[in-house]
Formats: sequence, C-alpha cells, structure tokens
Amino acid sequence: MPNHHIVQAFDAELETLDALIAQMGFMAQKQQEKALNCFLAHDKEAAKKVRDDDEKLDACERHINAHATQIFARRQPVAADLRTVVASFKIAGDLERIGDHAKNMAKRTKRVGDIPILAEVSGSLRKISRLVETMISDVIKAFTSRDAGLALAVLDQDEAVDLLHKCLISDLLSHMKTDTASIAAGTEILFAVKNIERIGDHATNIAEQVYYIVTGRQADEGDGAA
Amino acid sequence: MTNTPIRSPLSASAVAGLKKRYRSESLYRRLGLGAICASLGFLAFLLASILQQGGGAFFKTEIRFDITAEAQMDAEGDAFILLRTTLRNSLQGANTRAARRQAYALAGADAEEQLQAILNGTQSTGATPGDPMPFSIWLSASDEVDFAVKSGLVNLMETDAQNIGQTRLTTTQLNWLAKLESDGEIRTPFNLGFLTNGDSRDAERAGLGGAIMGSLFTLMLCFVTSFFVGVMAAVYLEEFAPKNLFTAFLEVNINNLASVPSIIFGLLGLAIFLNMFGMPRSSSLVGGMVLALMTLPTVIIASRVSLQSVPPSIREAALALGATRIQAVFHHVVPLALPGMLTGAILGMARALGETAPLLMIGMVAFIADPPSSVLDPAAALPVQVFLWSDSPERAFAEKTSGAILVLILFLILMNGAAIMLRKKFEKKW
Amino acid sequence: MSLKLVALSLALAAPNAASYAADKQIRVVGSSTVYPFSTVVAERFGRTTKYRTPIVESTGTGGGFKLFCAGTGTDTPSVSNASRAIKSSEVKLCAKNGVATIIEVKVGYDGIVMANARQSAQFALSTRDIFLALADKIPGPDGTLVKNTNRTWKDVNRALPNAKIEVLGPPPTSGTRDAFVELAMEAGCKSFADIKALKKTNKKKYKQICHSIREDSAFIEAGENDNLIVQRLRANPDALGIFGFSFLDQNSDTVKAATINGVAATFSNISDGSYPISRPLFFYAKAEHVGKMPGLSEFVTEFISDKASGEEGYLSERGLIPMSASERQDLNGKVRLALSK
Amino acid sequence: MVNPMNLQSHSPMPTGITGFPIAAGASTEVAQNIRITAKDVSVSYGDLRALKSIDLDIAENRVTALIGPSGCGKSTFLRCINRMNDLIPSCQVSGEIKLSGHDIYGPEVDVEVLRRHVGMVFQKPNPFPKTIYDNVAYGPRIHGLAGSKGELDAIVEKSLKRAGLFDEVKDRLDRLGTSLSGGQQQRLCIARAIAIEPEVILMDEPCSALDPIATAKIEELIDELKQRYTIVIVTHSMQQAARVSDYTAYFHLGELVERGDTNRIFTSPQHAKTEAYISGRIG
Repeated sequence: MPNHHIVQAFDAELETLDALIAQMGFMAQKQQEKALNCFLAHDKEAAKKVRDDDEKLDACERHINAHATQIFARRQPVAADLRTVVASFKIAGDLERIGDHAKNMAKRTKRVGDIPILAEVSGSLRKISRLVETMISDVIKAFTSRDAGLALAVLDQDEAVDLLHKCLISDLLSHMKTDTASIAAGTEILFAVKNIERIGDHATNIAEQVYYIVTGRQADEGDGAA
Repeated sequence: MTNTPIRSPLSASAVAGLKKRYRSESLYRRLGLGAICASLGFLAFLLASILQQGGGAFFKTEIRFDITAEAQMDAEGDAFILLRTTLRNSLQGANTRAARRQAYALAGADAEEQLQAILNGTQSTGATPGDPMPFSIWLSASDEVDFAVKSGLVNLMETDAQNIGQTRLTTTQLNWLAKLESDGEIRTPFNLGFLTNGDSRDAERAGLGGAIMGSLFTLMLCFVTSFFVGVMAAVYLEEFAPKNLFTAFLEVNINNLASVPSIIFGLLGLAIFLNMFGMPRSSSLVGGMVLALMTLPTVIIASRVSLQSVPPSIREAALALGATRIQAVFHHVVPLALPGMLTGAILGMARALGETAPLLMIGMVAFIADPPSSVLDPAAALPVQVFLWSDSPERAFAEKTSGAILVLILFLILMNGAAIMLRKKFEKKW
Repeated sequence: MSLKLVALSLALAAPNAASYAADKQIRVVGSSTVYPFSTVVAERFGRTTKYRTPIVESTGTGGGFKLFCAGTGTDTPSVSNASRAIKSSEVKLCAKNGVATIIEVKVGYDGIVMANARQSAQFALSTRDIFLALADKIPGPDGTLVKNTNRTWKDVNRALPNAKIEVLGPPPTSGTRDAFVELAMEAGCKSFADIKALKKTNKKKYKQICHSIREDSAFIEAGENDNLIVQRLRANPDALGIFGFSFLDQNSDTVKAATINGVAATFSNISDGSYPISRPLFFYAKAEHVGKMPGLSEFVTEFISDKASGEEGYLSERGLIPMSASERQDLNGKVRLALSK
Repeated sequence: MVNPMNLQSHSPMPTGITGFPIAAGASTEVAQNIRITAKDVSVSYGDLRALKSIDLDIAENRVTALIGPSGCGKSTFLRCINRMNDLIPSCQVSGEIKLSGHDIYGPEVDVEVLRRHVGMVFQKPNPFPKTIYDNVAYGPRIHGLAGSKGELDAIVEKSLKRAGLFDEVKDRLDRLGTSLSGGQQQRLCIARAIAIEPEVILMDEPCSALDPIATAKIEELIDELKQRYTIVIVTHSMQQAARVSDYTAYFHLGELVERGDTNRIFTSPQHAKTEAYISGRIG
C-alpha cells in the first residue's frame, strides 16, 4: 500500500497525531520511572514534581483528542486511517491513566517512609517496574512503526507482569503476617504494586489498539478472523 | 478615467503592458464594430437602391377622363372607339393625325379593358348598363407616362426635358400631362394589380400574381417532399443505420450534394421527371420536386444536426424504461428535434425560393401569362420573373424588376423570420 | 398525419400527370431574339381569343429546335422561334422523331446596331472598320496577318474620332453574336481581296480569320442581358455596344446608333434591307399539331396578321422590322395553304 | 450458501453487521436471497477489455454499491444488468448474468421486457421535456400497465409518493418535468423508473449533479426504496457508498478487487488497492 495520501495535509496531520502519541507515551513512561524512584528513595520533593507533572500529561491527552476530532471532521478517514484516529483516542486515554497511576504512586511516598519491609521488596519492585516501563516504550515503538508483532510481544509480557505481581503480593502478605507493625506501610506498598500492575494493563490495552490499527482485527480474534 | 489616486502595486513595465493590452482590446472591439457597420452599410445601400428603383412598381399612374354621353352614343358599346374619342376630345390640339397618335399613346394597355368592363356593366359607375350617361373614370396611363410622372418630369416641360434624354415623350405629350396634373387629373394610387396580375408584356399591366402563386405551389411541394423524405432519411441515418463504410460513403455524398451547383439538379430533373416519367414541363410539380432534390441534402444535414443535439440521455431514459428504439426515437427524439428540423427545412426553402437556374432546365423560365391554379399548370416563380423582366427591352420593366426583387426579399425575410421564431419558441433547455 | 396524406396523394398523382397536363396549351420555344415578339403575340392571343395563353420559353434557337424536334406528342412544343433558318441537320432530327412537316414562317427582320451614349460623338462606321477594330488578326502593312493592335478608332480609320476602342458585346453563346460576326465582321473581312480569295481555297482558315473576335480589353463580353449593355453605355461615353434594334428603339432617348457603311440604323433602312447588319427572324410550327392543338392555326394566323406584324402592327412598336408588303402577301398565302392541309 | 431456487421467499431482514453472502471464507454469514448472479462476466469494446471475468452476486432488498476509479468498469457492469450496453455496437459481453435465476442474455429474452424488470436512474437527471404526469406515465403506457385513466392516475400518484415527490408537485402535475429543481428532477426520474414496478433499480451516480441537501434526500429515498427493490448503485463518492449501501464492491482496471459488507470495507478492507482507493492514497 502506498504510504502517501493524495492530499498531503492529511499525511501531515496523521504524522502529527503519531508524534503527539509518541511524545505522550515517552512522558508517561518517564512519570512511571520517576514515581518509582521517589517512592523507593522517599524523596518528597521529587514526588511533588511527579504530581505536578501529571497536569502536562492531561493537557497532552486533551491536545490529542482535539487533534483527532479535527481529523474526523475534516478528512472523514476510512480503513487504516480511521482505525488510527479511533485508536488514538483510546491510546491517549490509556496513557493518561498510566500518568494517574504514577501520580498515585508518588502520593504514597510521604506515607511509606524508610522501613525495613521496603528494602526487602525493593528489588522485586524495581524489577516489575522495569518490566512495565519496557512495555510502555515497546508499545509506543510498535505504534510508531506499526509493528503488530511487537504489539503481540507486549501482550505476552503482561503475563510476566501478572506473575511478578502475584509473587510480590504474597511476599508482602507473608511479611505483614510475621511483622504486624509493618502492616500500615505494607498496605501502602501493596497499593503501589497494584498501581504498577494497572499501568501494565494499560500498556496491554494500547498494544491491543496497535494490533487493531495495523491488522484491522482485534487481538483476541485470532489470525483467521474476517 | 478616475481621479482617485489608486497606487498600482504593479511595476512600471507591467503597467505599460496592461495599457497595451487595453489598447489592443479596444482596437479589436472597434474593428469588429467597424466590420458590422460596413456590412450594415452595404446592406442598407443595396436595400435603399432597390427600394428607390422598385418602390414605384407598387404604384401606378392614372389619369381621370370625363366620358360624355355623346361619346358613348357614338361608340355604340365599343370601348376602343370610346377611348380614342375621349382622348381626342379631352386633350387640346389633338386634331392632326400625328397629334392624335400621340394622344392615344397616353393611355395604358388596359385602359380599353377598364372601359369595356364598364360598358358591359360588369363594373359599376352608378348608371345602368347601356344607358349613356356622362361619368368620369380613372384610366391607367401608359408606361412612358407612368415613368415621366413618377420621375417628376412633367413639370420640366418648360426646360428642354427631351434633349437631356430623360423621357421619350414629346413636348406635346408633356404639355398635356402638365395641364392634366395642374388640374388634378393625375394620381398614382397603390397598384394592387402588381401583386395579383399575371405576367404581361405591357409593363403597366404586368404583375407578380402568377409568379407568387407559382412560387407558393412550388415551395409547398418542395417542402412536403423534401421535409418528409429528408427527415426520414436523417432519422434512419442518425438513429438506426449501422456505422459502416457504406453509411460513411452515404454521408460524404450527402454533404457533397449539398454543395453541388443547383443547375445540376435542373438537369437531373429534366432527365428524370420530364424525360423518364413524362411529367408536365414548366409545372410547379416538377419545379417543386427539382427544388426538393436540391433542398434534400440541406434538410438531411440540418435534421441530423438537430437529432444529434437531442442529448443521448433522453434516448437512454426511454430505452431504460423498456421502450423500443422506434418508440424512443418517435416518442421523444424526433419531437424534440422537430423545431430544428423545421428551421433547417425553412432555410432550405428560402434558398429554393431564390433559385432560377434549375428551373431554367425544366421550362419554368417562360412567359406564362395565366396564373396557375394547380401544381400541374405551367407556372413561373418569383426569381424567374425577376430574371425575365430584367431582360425585357421596355424600360418600364426596370422598375418592375426592382419591385419584384423587393417582394422576393420580403418573402425571404418572412421565411427566415419564421425560422428564427420557431427556434426561439421551441428552444429547449435540458 | 394529414401532411403525410398530401405527400402520398401527390406521389400517386405524379405518374398520371402527363396525360392530364400539357393539356392542350400551346408551347413556344426558341430564340431569345424572337421571344419579346412571340410573347406579345401570345399575350394578345390569350386575351382576345377563347384559347389559353401560349407558354413562351426562351431557350435559344438551337435549344428550341432540340425540344421542338423531340416528337409529335402534345407535351412537345408546337412552335419554335428562330433567329436563323432551320438547318438541314435539324430537319433530319425532326423527321427522325416523326415531325415530318414543318411550317416555316418569317416574321420580319432584326437589325443589330452599334450604339453609344447620346451625348457622345456620332460614329460612322464601315464593316471594314468594324473588322479592323474587333478582329483577332488583321492584315498588316505588308499583307501578312498580324495580331490586332489597334488601340483607338483613329488607328483604324483616320476619319474616326480619336477614342479608345471599347466595345461591349454579347458572349459567344448568343444568337446576336453569331449574327454580328456573320453580317458585320465577315463583310469587313471580305473587303480584303486576299482573304476573300481564301474562302475558295481554305474555307476553314477563312472562317477562322473572319469570325475570331479579339480577346483583349477592346472587346468586352457583357452577358446576354442587353439592358445591361445599354446601362453601361450611359455610364461610359467612350464605349460602343452591340445589341438588337428593339433595345435601341426602346432606349432611343439615351443611346444612338452608328451608321454602318453610311446607312443609319432606322426602321425603314432595316426594313428595305439597305442596313447591312440585319437578319430575318422566323418561327416554325409543327404541322402535326394543327388541329390537335386547339388554337395553333389561330395563333400562327394572329402572328402573321397585319395587326401584329404588319407595317403599323403592334410588333413594330416593340422594335420588330416588318417585311415589305409583297413579301408579306406571299408568305401569308403560303402559310394559310400549309395550315389548311 | 443460498438456494437460488428459493428467491421468492422473503425472510425478515436481520440488521447489523453481516458478512457478504458468498464471500470466500465468510464466517458470519446470514442467509440472504440473491437476486442477481453474475458469473465470469467479461466485456470488451473492440480490442479494449473493460471487464475481466467478474463474479458478483447481488442481494435482494439490499443496496449494493459499486465503487472504483474512473474507467474501472463499474458503470459497464451496471449497464450489463439491463443490457444498456447492447446499444454500443462494438460492445461484446460474455459470461452469464442471471436475474431471479433466468439468464438475461438468453436467446428468448426481449431487452424491453428485461428493462421493465430492471429500472435505471442516470447520472444527470434526464426527465423528458414533457409534463411531470407524462414523465411518470410514459413507462406504464408503453407497457400497457394501466387499463384506464383512473388506474394510470393511481400509478402516477403512487410512484410519485414512493419517490417522495408527490407533496411537492401534486398541484402542478401538468408542469414540465424540466422545470423542477435538480434534486426534484432526479426524484422524478426515480418515480418514472418505479412506475413500471421493476424488481431491480440500477443507479448510475445518481447524485453527482446534485447539491448536498438534494443528495441527502435521494439517499434517504434509497434507504426507503430498498424495502421493495434491489438496488445497485454506482458512485464516485466513497462517503455516499459508505452511507447508503449494505454491500460494496470495489472495481479496479476492469477487475473486481474486493466485495463485502460495507461496514467492513470501510473500516478494514482486505485488499491494499481497496485501502489505497478508499483512503485517498496515491495508487
């Protein structure tokens, strides 16, 4: 399929849309990374910065929605173009949610403090967070390069995230059972882990959208579906 | 030119170029206007000169004479004697033999008939027929008198009219006329006979009646024949004929025929209608058919163009409703093309009306005095009449010739006007 | 559609037309010179008798005989006018088509005049002058034939005015031209003894010399329409025109004729034969039509009656030069005899 | 698969997304009556092959849109269905087109009868320059569908009503059809076409000469008409095809590239050529 529209402005608008989403994805991934860092380092200043930066992410979503709406109004996109524009609403929404979860995690920084239990799970915490960050950056890469294979790979990673999440939860629970003093802080960590897991889910959602954009099929339909 | 200072954003050279463009535009416009004016001028000149020469043909000179009861008694019902007696008595000094002959020459060729009609009681004077009673009557004057009166030469008699070579009338005759005119006994009323009489070798009697009838019969026949044959041929060629070498050949030939010199059609008519079918020579039947042959290519071409101008969407609409080709053509296409076809046919007729050459071959260029009463009668036609009269030695026919040309032009204007009316009235927008 | 019906009925009527039409109406064809006289007689005849006015067509003498000799049917002409006597070949053609008996009727004479505008100088020409002025080749000073280069009448004859030779004449298709060539040119031509001698030895060459009119601007073919020539003379005082006497007669107020060999072109001079360029006019009637065509013998009789072609007849008013009384009497007897057969 | 013998049965029409009836490998097929079957249809004008072996089925009481760039053969295919191509002497049609199971190119078929069953509406509104009444009455007259003046009046009124034009023109049926506005003229043409009760209506770019309002009215009308008629529409407007049709077939250089459910064609076409064409890419 030729890559260029007869109307060049349409191409430019679609490219802008792609760029906006890529940028937003990058921002979301950074937020998640910063949130975890300040959580582990109980850096309250950095946590406040993460909370404030979420506003930028929201603005970015509004910008993408407005741009996509304009494309609808002016170009009546069909086929792959239609799928891209429709999906970009959802992708922007998912990225915004990722930002919200990151902010949520940053909020918990002041309540957790320097406690032993944290040190014990910080390794696993870093591991799951690294995994999710990769998912985000992969899915954005899959989006910009229209790579269905990469999108499917992101979908597969979600299971690893879920597995890690489950292990972490059971680790935390056993800690809290033995050390009842850590229950308050442990609960905060529990929520943070949940946040990270949810971010992974959103990345998965985005991967499904990317798959749909590229193939026109839902990811769960299988290859033979019409 | 406006005075408001509008600064041109254009460079000086561009402004100069613009001025040049305006100049050439106005030059072309003036040239076009000049061309129109020139052609209008020529036309006006032509019309004016014909009008000036031929306008008189629509009027005839008449002289009033008093017919005394005594003269009627002497004539004993013979108009010839009565006319001569009256002329002799009315004109002073007509007592020598030569002078009497000059007096007789004032009366027109039909003056005697006018008198005879009264004596026979076929025309009323108020008196009972055969009853001698004085009356006065306007008698038509001879062509020479007619010419002299119309050109105002009668009043010139004191000067040396004859020597400047304007009239063949003698001084004596001019004197009589001057007297009659000063007494109010000469008038020039409208000459209805010019439009109703048949041809005659006497200019004062000659009329276009026969030629008009002949032209009407001929054109009617020409129209009926060429229109139906032409329209059918055009419909076949345009709507039904396969597009192959044969029809292309036909088309080329039809276009050729349209520009074949008209005399060839006369020869064709002579060979086919007269020699092969033995149709009557000089009749409007043959004339109409020959002109139809001549007009046919024009009608076919005009009809085809007219058929082509009916948008194909109309045909498609009818066919898509399940109409057959014949239905589509005759329900829709032909009615829509008809005004155009008629226009073409009328323009063809207008050309046929002005044709002399083909009629020469089939004997319509002849002296035919009796107006025709059917298409089978020998008949002349308007252009033929112009041709014949222009060749007559008698000078009075020059005026008649121009008069006939005027009538012919009037007919042409009427026909072309009808064509334009038809086109305007039935002009369709799709 | 009513128009269709009309067309149909016309088409059906056409083949039957021949039997119905030509319905006993006398048809006259032939010479354009006789045409003006023939039409006047026809009109009078139609007006004063119960018969229909004969149709007179001007086809030229030769064309007239072709039609006349086509057969004896009632759709063929009964009378053919001629500005010359019928040729033997034409008689043969007639006989071949069943027209065995032709009644020849001489109606009078026609003079051909050379005239110029009334206000111009009076010309006195000889036939020799005419030949020298208009022939294509003329005898040079040494007696051999040279191309005619005479430019003015003075070149032709010292006695003539110093005016450019400019003669308007009819085209070769015209009977008037034939007559002019035969009567004027040939007469002038014969005045040269050498050429006259040639007539016996080389007739073809003789004819070629005497009958060829020069083709430069000295002779202008002005078309068949004699009125046109008269009009052009009025506009051009230098020019001379060649046309029939009847046109001179009708336009005597604007043009005047040159004398030929000292004889003026007048009524009496042509009538008595002293004017050199004059020719007899005829018409020929089909004896087979006498009795078959109502009014034919009456028409012929009208034509030769005193009232028509006599000294004071109405045809003389139209410019026909009548025959002498004795000639007329002879002819009358012969024609009446032929008609009564 | 559908039983072709079963064409007359009217099953209630399921709404929503359906698969194209006989599309290869279609999985979500809903039973659908087929009105027209084209098999291996090729058309050539002299040496030029305009259509190459087209197989296409057209569903009853559905709108099928034929789309594709100019010269792709979509109008040619449309005109095969009522044999309007017969009018072009150089046009050669091979293959088989069946209407309700009957071969329309069969030797015993009269084109006039065929065209009474397959009506057509053209690109430019082409009413006859006659009255509105005569425009609609012409078809019934030549086919003798009305026994009396009253019947004819009824047919005219019914047809104009179905075409959604009656209320606008009921007081001026004696006015010229050509005096109406463009959109009204096109609806008059539709009324004229349905006055002879066809089974199929072919529409060749019916809105290309109309403004958006008139276009919308025609599209609304098409939506109503499909209750009674099978409609095949050729259109240059992708949006129009997307709006009005149930099925879409994409033609490219005389070949049928893709056919299918309109919803699917316009969201996720299978073929790159289709995608390029409908999304306005250089192809």
